[in-house]
Amino acid sequence: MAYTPQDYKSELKPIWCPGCGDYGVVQAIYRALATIGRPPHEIAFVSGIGCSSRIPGYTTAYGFNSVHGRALPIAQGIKIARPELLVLVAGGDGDGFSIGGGHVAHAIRRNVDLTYIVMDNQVYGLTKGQLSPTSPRGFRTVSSPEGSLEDPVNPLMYVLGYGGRFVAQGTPADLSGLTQLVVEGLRYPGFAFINVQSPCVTYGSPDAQLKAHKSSMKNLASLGHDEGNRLRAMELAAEYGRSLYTGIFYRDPEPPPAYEALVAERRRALTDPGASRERVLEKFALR
Amino acid sequence: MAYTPQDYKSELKPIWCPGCGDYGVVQAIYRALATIGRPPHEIAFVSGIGCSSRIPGYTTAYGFNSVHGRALPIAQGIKIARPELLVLVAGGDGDGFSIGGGHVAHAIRRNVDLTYIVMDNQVYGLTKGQLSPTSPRGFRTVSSPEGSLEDPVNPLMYVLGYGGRFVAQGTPADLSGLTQLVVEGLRYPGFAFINVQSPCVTYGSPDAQLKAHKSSMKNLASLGHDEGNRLRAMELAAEYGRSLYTGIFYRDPEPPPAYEALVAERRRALTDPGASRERVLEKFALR
Amino acid sequence: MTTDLVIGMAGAGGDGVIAAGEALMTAAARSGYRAMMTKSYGPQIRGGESSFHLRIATGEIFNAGTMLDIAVALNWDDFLRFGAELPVGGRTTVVHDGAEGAALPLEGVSPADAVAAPIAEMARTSAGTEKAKNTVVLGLLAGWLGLSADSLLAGVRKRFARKSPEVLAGNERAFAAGLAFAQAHPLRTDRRLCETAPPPSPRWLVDGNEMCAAAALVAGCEFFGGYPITPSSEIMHFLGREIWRHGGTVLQAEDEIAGIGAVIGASFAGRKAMTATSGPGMSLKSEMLGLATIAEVPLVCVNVQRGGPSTGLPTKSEQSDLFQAAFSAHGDAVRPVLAPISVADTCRITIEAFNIAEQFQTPVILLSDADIAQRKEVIDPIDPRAFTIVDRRLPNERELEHYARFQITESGVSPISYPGLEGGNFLASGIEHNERGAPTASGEVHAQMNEKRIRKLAPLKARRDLFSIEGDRDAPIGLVSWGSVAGVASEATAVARREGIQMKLLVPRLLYPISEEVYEDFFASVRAGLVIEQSHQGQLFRIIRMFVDVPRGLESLARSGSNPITVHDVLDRVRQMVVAFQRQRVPQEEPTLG
Amino acid sequence: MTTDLVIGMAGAGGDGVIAAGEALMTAAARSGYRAMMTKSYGPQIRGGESSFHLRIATGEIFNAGTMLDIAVALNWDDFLRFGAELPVGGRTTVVHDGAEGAALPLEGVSPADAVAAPIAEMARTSAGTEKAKNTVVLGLLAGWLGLSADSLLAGVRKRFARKSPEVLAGNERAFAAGLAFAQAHPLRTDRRLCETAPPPSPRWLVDGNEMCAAAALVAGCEFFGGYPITPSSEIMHFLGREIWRHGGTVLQAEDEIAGIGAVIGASFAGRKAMTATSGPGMSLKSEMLGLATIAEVPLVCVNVQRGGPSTGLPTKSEQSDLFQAAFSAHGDAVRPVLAPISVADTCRITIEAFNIAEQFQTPVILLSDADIAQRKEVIDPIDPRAFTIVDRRLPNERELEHYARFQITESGVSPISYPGLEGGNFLASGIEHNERGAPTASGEVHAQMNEKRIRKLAPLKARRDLFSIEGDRDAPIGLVSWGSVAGVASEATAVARREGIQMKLLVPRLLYPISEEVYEDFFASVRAGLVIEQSHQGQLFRIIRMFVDVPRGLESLARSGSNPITVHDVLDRVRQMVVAFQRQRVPQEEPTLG
Ligand SMILES: Cc1ncc(C[n+]2csc(CCOP(=O)(O)OP(=O)(O)O)c2C)c(N)n1
Ligand SMILES: Cc1ncc(C[n+]2csc(CCOP(=O)(O)OP(=O)(O)O)c2C)c(N)n1
Ligand code: SF4
Ligand code: SF4
Ligand SMILES: [Mg+2]
Ligand SMILES: [Mg+2]
Repeated sequence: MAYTPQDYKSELKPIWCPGCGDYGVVQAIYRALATIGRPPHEIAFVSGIGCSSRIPGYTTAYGFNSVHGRALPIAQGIKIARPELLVLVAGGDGDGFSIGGGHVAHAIRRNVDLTYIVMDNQVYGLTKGQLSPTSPRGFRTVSSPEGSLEDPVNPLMYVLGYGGRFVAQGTPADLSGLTQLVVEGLRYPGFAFINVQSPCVTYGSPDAQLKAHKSSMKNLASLGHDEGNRLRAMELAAEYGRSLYTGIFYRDPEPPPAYEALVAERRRALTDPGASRERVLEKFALR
Repeated sequence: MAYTPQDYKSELKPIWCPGCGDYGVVQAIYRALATIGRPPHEIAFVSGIGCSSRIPGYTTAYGFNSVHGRALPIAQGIKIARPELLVLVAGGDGDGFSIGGGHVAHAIRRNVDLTYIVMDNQVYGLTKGQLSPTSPRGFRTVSSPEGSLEDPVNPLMYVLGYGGRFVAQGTPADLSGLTQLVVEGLRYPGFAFINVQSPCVTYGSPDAQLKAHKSSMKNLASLGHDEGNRLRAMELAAEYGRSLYTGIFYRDPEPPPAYEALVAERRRALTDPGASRERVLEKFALR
Repeated sequence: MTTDLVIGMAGAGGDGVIAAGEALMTAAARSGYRAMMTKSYGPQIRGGESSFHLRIATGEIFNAGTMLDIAVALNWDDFLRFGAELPVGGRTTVVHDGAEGAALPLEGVSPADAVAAPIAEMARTSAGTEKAKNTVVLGLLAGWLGLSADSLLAGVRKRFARKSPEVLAGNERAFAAGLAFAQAHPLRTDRRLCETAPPPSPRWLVDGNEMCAAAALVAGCEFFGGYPITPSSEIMHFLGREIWRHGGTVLQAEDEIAGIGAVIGASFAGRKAMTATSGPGMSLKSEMLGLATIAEVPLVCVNVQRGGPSTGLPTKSEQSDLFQAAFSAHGDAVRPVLAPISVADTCRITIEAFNIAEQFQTPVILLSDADIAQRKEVIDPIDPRAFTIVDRRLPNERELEHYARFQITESGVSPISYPGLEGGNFLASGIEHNERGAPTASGEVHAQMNEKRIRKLAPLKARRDLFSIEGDRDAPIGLVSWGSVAGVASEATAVARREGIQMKLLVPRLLYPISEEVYEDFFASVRAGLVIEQSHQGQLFRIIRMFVDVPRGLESLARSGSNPITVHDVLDRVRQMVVAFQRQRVPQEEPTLG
Repeated sequence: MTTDLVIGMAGAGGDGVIAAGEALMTAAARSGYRAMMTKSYGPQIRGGESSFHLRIATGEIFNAGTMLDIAVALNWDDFLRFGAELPVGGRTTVVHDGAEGAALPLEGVSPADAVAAPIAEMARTSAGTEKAKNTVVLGLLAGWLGLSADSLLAGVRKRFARKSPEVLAGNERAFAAGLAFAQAHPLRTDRRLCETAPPPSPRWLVDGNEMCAAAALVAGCEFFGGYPITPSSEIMHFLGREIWRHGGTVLQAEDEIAGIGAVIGASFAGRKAMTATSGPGMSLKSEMLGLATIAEVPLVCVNVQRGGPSTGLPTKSEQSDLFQAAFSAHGDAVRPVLAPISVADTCRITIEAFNIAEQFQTPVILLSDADIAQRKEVIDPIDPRAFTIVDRRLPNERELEHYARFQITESGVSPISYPGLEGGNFLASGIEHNERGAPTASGEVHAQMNEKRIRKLAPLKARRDLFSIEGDRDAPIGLVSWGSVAGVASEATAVARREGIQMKLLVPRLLYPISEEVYEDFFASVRAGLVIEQSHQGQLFRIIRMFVDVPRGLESLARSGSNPITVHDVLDRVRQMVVAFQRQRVPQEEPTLG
């Protein structure tokens, strides 16, 4: 049976601000899911808290709009428990790289087969416009009326530094490009990270809006970038905040088995067909 | 007044296992502090929890043996509150890169002037031998009887990825080298990170003991490494776990002002000599 | 004419409903009225529905009132979304836009009292845009309430001063149109406010979060570390603007744990420090609160309560974090919990929180709630010099000779040094430690230290000034209430007493530890009563019972957040109690047979 | 001859003290004795002092005893470090190394009963190394206690089988030397154990953590996510070895938050899942526990309690996390809290924890403590088929047609689907939601959902099988105790009743929610009593009071961790109560004048 994007659109009406970049992201997700074609009930979609984290509610799937910063641990639990599911994770820049920042490295080094989409708007949308970890130095917000004093996080560089094997960036300003990235991420057998420059029209800076993206974005493929070159990917990633590259920064051409595959292998190796749960206690008998 | 290493040795007797690498680390710290020569009461020494995190107790200073993984936030609070102090932070690989891993990036991008020493023994010492985030893939422990299934954290690479401006590695197998690194770290005007390969004699793997270090360590300076080359530093850091480089991987030759300096500047700019705390409330008067 | 009026208004996001409420409030305050306003929004960041609920009165106000005297619906859809937050009844004058038809989609209101005003049309005709609807409403209300048109118009002018002259002129016309309509269609006379005299000095207009932040500065706060969360973020915002001027710092940390971590560091370094958050952040801070308790690090941790559990109802007020405030972290510990009852009270209680933290070297939890934090009040000026500011007990020279940071003193309070002080160095730790700070696993030392850490707080319980009592000293009916809901209990007490019911009310600001004595004294005459609070479980009611033998007739009046507890609800229950007494009295008076 | 003997031994890290204790225990168990052993260590990882406290008896044992009958000090320094954990008294036979001199650095012991054995010397002479000291002690005790030398020697042989033949032979000689010394220097005859018959089938030797992990597997646990922490880590270690065989997974997460996060994910995905930690980890998990409560995700969260607050006393047992278990996270919530009282009980209660979690779709907190977790017990075999295993209530086909995950049913329990089930998809969330899972800010829905989430647990309170009662049904004296300390209360009850005191004991396994009915029934006859627990604050005592009107004479017997509560302490207080009764009775019996 073939699916259409419409099949993944839930009955909840988005309450994002008119013009919010996240509308484009959810469209790209609907389309990508239709391309992949897994039935909605075989998809788990996990998020944290934030404007962006509302996205599972707008998608027909098993959704989990959890708590701020904890989408990745929950998603890993789901995927390990049911490797047959397609597991998507999404959230904001604050959710992923501020409060949730401690989980990213471990999800990557475990290499659980998840696709993690960060809607990076360089601001805290839901709490009404404070500094986010990706806000540029000097950015003025309600929580930094005189401008921030710290360097921003570079999500692309971090993930590459963690050994990420699929690292991409998109923008809803290029919806079909973004859709394709999500498709590639979902197809990648292992942890895939997609940073989406998804403008906040209400609190975001004017030069981070869709219009600006349209004029500034540079497609990596058309620049001739070699997806298999990690060091070059890092050099390009270092330009985060200055250049808006879209496409795949890095894709490990030889993906190792994902974590849940190793788990399955270990289970196979250790499973003792005679082992019954009821007899576990007998270990304690003095012999 | 000149200080001797002995002046920084506290009255508490270390209860580390005989032969533990941490004995060497604390010696290096005593010596480095004597070289720097700040009186003990002007030093704050913060740690988390772990065998390694006992180290402030063995040092004459204002010590804070806090909770697992939270040394960095506490240390930042201290340094921002009293920039005139010398603030040292130390702890284990688990403390720093597992439970505390979410704080490292932010301490670095804030660039508070701290010296952070991780005693990396690739295992959980205090809790008796479980996997640590830096344990090599396949490492067998009480918590991974069949071997770990995930790639280790690479502390050097992470810190470089975070934009760390002073990144070094040492081992108590080269005590004077380690002492010198601590001195350089303390002198560096900004966040400095020193990864110390500090063997756990009780649970650590045999090839991570002092004897092995002595034969395998390679000094970066004598290899002709250029401290100012961040990309080259990353390439060398990528060998973490395979090659034991000691010395300074990267030192930003042009350190920007540290966070607390920016704070001081902002205060100067904003301080209103007429502003009295008592009159703050008057803002609320309807005029 | 009336001395007390409750107005509610709702509309869509762009309608400027809140701005209208603030304009009304400001004009009222200038003319000498008291006022209190709560706001409520839909879940959208932009474009969602919004509403205000404003009470204006000639005398003191303890709560924002419940039932609306005047309800203004810019459109019905948005108005109805607020349900019980904008309650209308038989006595409500409903003002709605005639364009939506004459029918009222409301039950129990009197159609005769409804006014179908062509609000949108007046805005279009006068100002050329529906955006001026809120200005039309200001004109309407100026006319109907008798609020100073000059003052309101001055507000409108100020608001649009920065816009184009056309916009300003349009709004002036819109205001005039509204005013004219009101004059042409007068309401019942009891919708008109009695006149008041302007106050001797200008009153203040402030909300709870601003007050909390400002009071922290008065108390000497030098460091704030926090992480944004509704409905507490404005505390950080205020301090982020102000604290620098006083030599302090605000740190927006990477999460709540780091926020309180930095606060612990700053306080260890000798600075008064604070963090602020709401439920989810409080849960994350538990471990650090335990650390501050055992390491005896002073700090203030504000929890602006919202609906829980978990993310719950982020924008609605609730008082359901009291259990957590008292018992969140593992191990035996007592952390003082304070709660203000109003915006003005937030000033004193915030300063107390700092004083108690510093005096007793303990984390103090300041339990505010979304209602107090977000509501605006017109209050009398507060003289900050009336407050004593307490600083920590530094070691003296003799004590520094053989400094024992955790010395077991008679009071349980030990001398506390700070990095930089010669001779004062010690090891702070979360591990149990002896008097000099050395880690220990001794059961004996642990017992002594537990005892010391809890004993040192004993004087707190004797602080009668952290409780207020209203009403008849020996009344058989006693109410207890706290936080934003206390104002409802207070008004109910006044009304009941006017009805001739003997009763009294206890309002603790110190919620934990429980002061057995204060409650026992209060309960001595009480045979029946209520503990009134905004939670499902009636948390204070339960905590009091832990430590105090309460009167048999003491009951809980508790309700989940966003379900208002009204003066009427309280009176209902009180009246039932009175009836029950009367019934009980009869058999008592019968002659005993046998 | 005696039916019951308590032995304590202490030495330095390398002395093999624990190995000796385990050897004794095993030999005793094989011969048909019951036994219980607690271990205690210094703070060092290696080389620190260590000790065991072992009770051997012919009948059932409820606690590890207190006062030692035989104390073995390999050296005084190490022995004395254990203080109240190895209590000696007038009746204690003290065995020490003669090389340290004859003087006993102990108060209150009888020097006549002391044996200065040349332990180190015997080891050196027989085995050529002091490492064999513990084997010498085994020989000594085999001789003195009358434990089967064959059995002990078999144990020694097994232990050294993998070492060189010389080491093995040396230890055999060391054992013989000890045995010979004992035969040459007999102790008082009441140090000799009465004989027992070997049990029909082999007994089990197991500690609480192992039992908890194994029982989780029996209950159907398929996923464990956790982070190491003393004294709970062995649960993860056990499962890390075993769960794979049953198709499950253990994940060592990056911290406690991620650990429970993964557990929530796995359970959402339809698998029974568990996490385990101790105090600091519990504090970190608070927010996630709140999420699981509102999202109605079943899970078991084990807290092996240690001394708090904060890092506290990581290696010592305490029962001070009960307040936290009941009230940690923000918002109105009830999370069931269960506590086993022994190693054997841990089996049933762990399975109950899973059953309750799955049946009621709730996180369940299993409060173990370091004592139970780390102590070894000889227990009777448990038949796992005796337990019912409960699975979650999946939606049926009709329900899947218009699936409402959070349907407000009569029981409050809603049908729960899992990803992969067609038609069952829904949005789980920490935000308040309606029956279909859609986020809401409605106060009305919030109140209904709070009510549903709490109501669904009501049947729990009627579960009398989660309580045990011993003693005289209508006794005027009633004890309540829980967790590891309940065994002390149990023995005290038996002793007091033998003395003719009418009393009874209630031991809840369900600590929260409080079952008002069970307590009220129990207290009906009670005029005085004690709630006995290992905490400074007497936490269960306080929580009972929250919900139950307790008898006036109910008091708390509570003590910080690592300060043993003994049978003697309980009896003391009970006897005082009896005396007080007698005094009260006199005036009552006086003729009433006037
Ligand atoms: C533990 C916790 N801390 C804080 C919050 C408040 N909060 C909700 S969303 C958010 C940040 C939103 O920013 P981001 O993650 O970038 O998402 P966006 O709204 O920009 O899409 C914060 C701080 C919370 N809900 N829970
Ligand atoms: C919140 C919390 N989680 C877990 C622990 C238990 N714990 C103490 S130290 C430690 C890890 C020790 O490893 P590492 O940080 O590498 O230090 P090391 O002992 O190896 O020096 C753990 C898991 C704790 N004390 N607190
Ligand atoms: S506040 Fe920003 S991120 Fe949130 S919905 Fe509006 S535009 Fe989008
Ligand atoms: S366990 Fe390892 S890290 Fe800990 S003190 Fe011993 S050798 Fe050092
Ligand atoms: Mg954002
Ligand atoms: Mg380590």
